[in-house]
Amino acid sequence: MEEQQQFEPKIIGFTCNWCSYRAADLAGISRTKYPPNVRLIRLMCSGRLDPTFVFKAFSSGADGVLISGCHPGDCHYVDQNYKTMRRFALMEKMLVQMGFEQGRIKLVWASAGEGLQFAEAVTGMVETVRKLGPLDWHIRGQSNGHLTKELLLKEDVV
Amino acid sequence: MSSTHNTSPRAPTFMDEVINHTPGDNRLANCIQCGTCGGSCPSGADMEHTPRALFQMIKGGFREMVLRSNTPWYCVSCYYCTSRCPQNIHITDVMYTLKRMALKEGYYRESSASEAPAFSSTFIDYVENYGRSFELGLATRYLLRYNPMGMVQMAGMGMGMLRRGRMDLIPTRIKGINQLKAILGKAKTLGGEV
Amino acid sequence: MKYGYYPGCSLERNAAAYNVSTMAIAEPLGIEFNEIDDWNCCGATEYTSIDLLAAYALIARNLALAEQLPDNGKLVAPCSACFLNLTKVAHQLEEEETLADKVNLALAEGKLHYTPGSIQVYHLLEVIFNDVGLDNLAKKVVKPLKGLRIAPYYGCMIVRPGYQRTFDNPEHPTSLDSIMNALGAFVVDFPMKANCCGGHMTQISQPVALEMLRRLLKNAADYRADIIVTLCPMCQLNLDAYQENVNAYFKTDYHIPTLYFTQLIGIAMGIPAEQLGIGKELVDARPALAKIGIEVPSEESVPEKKKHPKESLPMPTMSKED
Amino acid sequence: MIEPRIGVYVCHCGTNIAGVVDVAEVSKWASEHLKGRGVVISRDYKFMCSSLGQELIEKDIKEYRLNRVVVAACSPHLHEATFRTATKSAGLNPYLTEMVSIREQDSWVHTDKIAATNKAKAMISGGVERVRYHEPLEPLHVPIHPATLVVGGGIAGIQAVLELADAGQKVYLVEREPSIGGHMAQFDKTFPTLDCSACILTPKMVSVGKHPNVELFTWSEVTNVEGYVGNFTVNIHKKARFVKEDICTGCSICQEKCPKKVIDDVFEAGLGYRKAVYTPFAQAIPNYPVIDKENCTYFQKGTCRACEKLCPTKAIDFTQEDQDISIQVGNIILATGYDLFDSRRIPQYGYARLANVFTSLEFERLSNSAGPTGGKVVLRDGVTEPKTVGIVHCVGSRDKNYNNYCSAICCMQSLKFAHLVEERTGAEVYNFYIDIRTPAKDYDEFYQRVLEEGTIFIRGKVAEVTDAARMAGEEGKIIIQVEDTLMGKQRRIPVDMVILSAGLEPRRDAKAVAKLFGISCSSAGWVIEKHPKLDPIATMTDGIFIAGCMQGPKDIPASVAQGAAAAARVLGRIQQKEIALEPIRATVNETQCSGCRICNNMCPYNAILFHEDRAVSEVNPALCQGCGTCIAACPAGAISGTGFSNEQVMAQIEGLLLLNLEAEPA
Repeated sequence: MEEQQQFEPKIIGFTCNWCSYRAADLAGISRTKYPPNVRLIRLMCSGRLDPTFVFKAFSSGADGVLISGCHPGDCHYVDQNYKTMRRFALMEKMLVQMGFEQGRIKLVWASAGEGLQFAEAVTGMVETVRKLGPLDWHIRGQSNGHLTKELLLKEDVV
Repeated sequence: MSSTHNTSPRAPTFMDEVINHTPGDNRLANCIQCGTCGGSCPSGADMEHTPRALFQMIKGGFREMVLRSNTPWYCVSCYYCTSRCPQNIHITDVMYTLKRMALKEGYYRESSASEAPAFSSTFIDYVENYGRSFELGLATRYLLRYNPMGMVQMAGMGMGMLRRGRMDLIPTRIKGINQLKAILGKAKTLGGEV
Repeated sequence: MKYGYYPGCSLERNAAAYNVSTMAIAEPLGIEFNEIDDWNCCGATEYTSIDLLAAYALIARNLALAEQLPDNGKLVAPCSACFLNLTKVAHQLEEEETLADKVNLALAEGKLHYTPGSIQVYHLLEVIFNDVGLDNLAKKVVKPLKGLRIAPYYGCMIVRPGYQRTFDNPEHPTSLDSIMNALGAFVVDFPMKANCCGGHMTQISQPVALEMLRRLLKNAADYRADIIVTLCPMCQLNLDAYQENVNAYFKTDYHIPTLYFTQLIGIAMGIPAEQLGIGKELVDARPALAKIGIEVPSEESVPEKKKHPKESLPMPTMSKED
Repeated sequence: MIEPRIGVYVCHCGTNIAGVVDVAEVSKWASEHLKGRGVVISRDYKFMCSSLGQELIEKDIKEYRLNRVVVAACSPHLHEATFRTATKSAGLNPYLTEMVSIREQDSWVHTDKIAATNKAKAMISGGVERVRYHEPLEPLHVPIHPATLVVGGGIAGIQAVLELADAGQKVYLVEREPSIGGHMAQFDKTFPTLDCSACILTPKMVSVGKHPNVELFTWSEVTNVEGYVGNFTVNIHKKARFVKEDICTGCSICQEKCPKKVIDDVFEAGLGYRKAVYTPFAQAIPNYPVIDKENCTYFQKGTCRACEKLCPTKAIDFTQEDQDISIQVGNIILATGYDLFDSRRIPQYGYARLANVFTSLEFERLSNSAGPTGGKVVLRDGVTEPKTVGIVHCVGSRDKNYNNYCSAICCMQSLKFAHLVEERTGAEVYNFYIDIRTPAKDYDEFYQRVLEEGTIFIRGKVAEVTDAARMAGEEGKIIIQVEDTLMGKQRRIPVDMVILSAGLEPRRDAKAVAKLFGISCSSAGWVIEKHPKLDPIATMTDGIFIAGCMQGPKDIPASVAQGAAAAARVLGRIQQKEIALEPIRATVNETQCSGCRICNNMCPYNAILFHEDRAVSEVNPALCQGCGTCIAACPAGAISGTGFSNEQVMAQIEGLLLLNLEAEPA
């Protein structure tokens, strides 16, 4: 239990250049605090998010992936974030089928004015993933991607 | 307490104390001294200090001055201040807190509203022993005990109420009075911090 | 429409009229009340001033009992003070885990438990205005209150501060106004409709309390109200029982009867006065009620609308509210 | 890939970064642990963006033959340009620079120094991995169309228009109302100089009206915007005026004869009347009227036509129809202004319930010599002069129940009102304030003047305004109840007239307008600037600029300054004739393209065309905006995007998660 609390998840976040990255900037400018577990990658548009980026992140040791973009309707590139929305739904479904828990991947809309909301979303996600514990991709590998109790209970996992 | 106040490392101030004894995010620290509360208060004209002034004293740590003030006792819980406060400070709840503190520390005796707590305790005596109150019998008992002159003034009204069957002399007692006593007994041991 | 029902101490005796009239109109309006068994006092404004957790536990006992009722978590209180205490505690227990835990610790001593968020508390006014609705109410009117000038008095606590919900404007409520309109009465634009009656101030400082009552009575008199209609036992008690003291103290001569809105609804629905507890008020309401049906001269009924001189500037209207 | 030689530069930003992140440790760590990844040199420096900091980078590039640069400092949105220039002047392609935002995303948002330092290391590691895949790029140059669109004909817009037009450039001005002039045209006097608003505004309006370089569209709105910086295509919807603009002489006979009188909620703020055919005010530009269809008897009932019959030049034309006009512009300046806070939302202040409670805008009209009372300050009855007047500050401002912000102009406006009331009626004037804010040239001096004129100041936010008299002297008056916070006493001040200094709010449709032009606004609705201090008139969308109150509450001098500043920025653009754009574009590798056409309808700009003959898709770089959605969608991975290639992102992921190291940093 204690170890669970000490666990610091690694989360990779993808932001678009126009809204969500600037939301992160604003969070900084207004000194809004959030946990340091998230490391951001800037794309021009959340529509640029290639699903393989997400799998790459997980397979490289991320415990969670955050995807954020402009609010639907506010996309800098007309309506590309709607495509993100659809892709996200697919990815989430797929990951769950692969044995990932809900909440390891999260979609957040943040306008350039929503630094606070962005920070809150990050804080919320870190807490969720912290509760879920480490992803331990390699262990999942052994069990064909499906996480079993036995595996979780193994010393070397937690 | 969602107030960021008590997370600070320094020794708790009088204001921290007030905040920590008040439920909800009372936002007391955010007061900008605009006086909306003092202006809105229906009994504000009779208060020794307006709520606003009281908040500044709290920030300044003037414990005795605050807890001796009649202000909290003159609060009629109309919530005008609370709903109008531009900083969304839960003023009415803070007033309750100050009453509790004043009682605990005995300062209320010096306040010009020193009878108010007596009224409150008469009231809760009934609640704790019967599970119900009956404000008129209560009023009479209270007046007889603390303000016989008042009783004389009230006599006419009292008769009227009696005649119309609107006044009890003994309150009804609830069935679960022992259960209630147990609950209240336990509650009192749990301390004031919320 | 089924609800849990919390009458509160006042309605047992001094405000019995409120209770009987509520019961009298409930059935015809299709409301079914299910009284909490062995409920206890809400502590009014007194208990919180002495011991917070005890006060909250006292109230929570009622919530816990109400939770056991089969009324999908809807609890109705006719008394504004009870309503406020119940809704406030229900709200704060939902908002603050630690507080809820402590309160449940206390409740456990009495083999009780309250699940935060399980009870929504409503004031009777809210039920009649929202759930019954003006149209249904109007349909039931057989004796329109034509000719009565009514000052709708909300007092505080019902519209402020709105813990679980705000169902009417805290500064300028209108629900009671429209209910009275639906009954056919003439509603005066009572500026002090949401001001405070002084609550327990009568017990703490008579001069302060009587001054607060005087303001209300004066304002009602200035607007030539025949009746002040209330929805709280405390307001009724203060305005009715202390009116003589106000007159004595300020050398004034007010005789404005104060009735519960349920009593007027009952009258409009043709229910006999005695079944509505009319006559229990100290300031006799019968002379005023006798006016019902008397045609009021039109310029009388709209004194606010004076003919403007032609130079006068347009007057904005409230309607544009967004 | 040629052997990368990377320089890493960690900025202290004074204490902004160094206060939380151990910069020395980070730089040391980079040189040790990322040596294997091509890091040749790693330094930390107090201010990397300073000229010395930049020289440091240039020197290293030459000395250590660096071919990649990573700068760990602030957000790329602030200084990417700076460091690219530095790289360029050292003879290296500017696009071989990568910025890592360890200020906005690290030191400013975290408190745990160790965690923040470790995060900085990870972020730099990500930047290093990414920069390895950067390729030299050339910026795209797009021509700037010399014409400019200004939206909103208030003082800010007018200023911008005149700056541009006088400089010899073509300007289109679009105004929603029948005339330009905006709020300023409604005022009588302007603070602190008290010069007559009309006297200083109308000359500017006139020159806009007759300027050869200005094309004016009033009674019109922008309904569509396409394209990008340098070349926007804008659709203007011009509502039918039902008046032939070329024939009308503006003699205003139609207005005199029109039988239909309507309350004027816009220009007269509801305090006066206009006709169904009207020009909002005498000096309106353009000075030919409009017929307001909703109120015109002919349009509603099919009879009347009085204006048509009586027009000496036969300029009335009921058959006129709305038009849509399409224009080409290179840049757009938005100056759509503000709306007044609706005082009805504070019922305890009595507006719209108590006749003699007025809003600030109503009082502006009341005191205006061209207003409904000819400048006579009187009560709602139109005749009685007030003997006492109470002015309430902060109505709807600085109040969590309404708007958190300070509306900036109300204090000075209220002082102006106090002066005008005193001057016109000699009445006793009270100002009820929380704080008096007079922070500009000659503002506090004006406060002094009003004090000397005898206005009474009571420090306290007004609790309520009521007609419920309580004691002698209150009968028939409006009572202002307030705590005099300096006395600590509750007071009731009976007055004849109350003026509510209502706050400024974003236009009700601010969010829709922002969306139309592809810019963003705060949750309140004020447009977000490119930088709050260093670039208040630009937006995040290149080619779209802002001026005046749409960016936030401000007074006339500030609005004028912003209008001029925005114009200057645009002029600079026009003079360069072209603008360099980020060369971020997608390209299809034809040999890999399977011709599945999935990408074709991914593109919102129809930049992807399909060659039937070769059965391959191709991206038109002129149309492509570089969002990269097609790249993500291509099943064959045949599309690649400059600046954000799969290699770059994948590498950055590995770097961020420190897969590139043997061991985690200590």
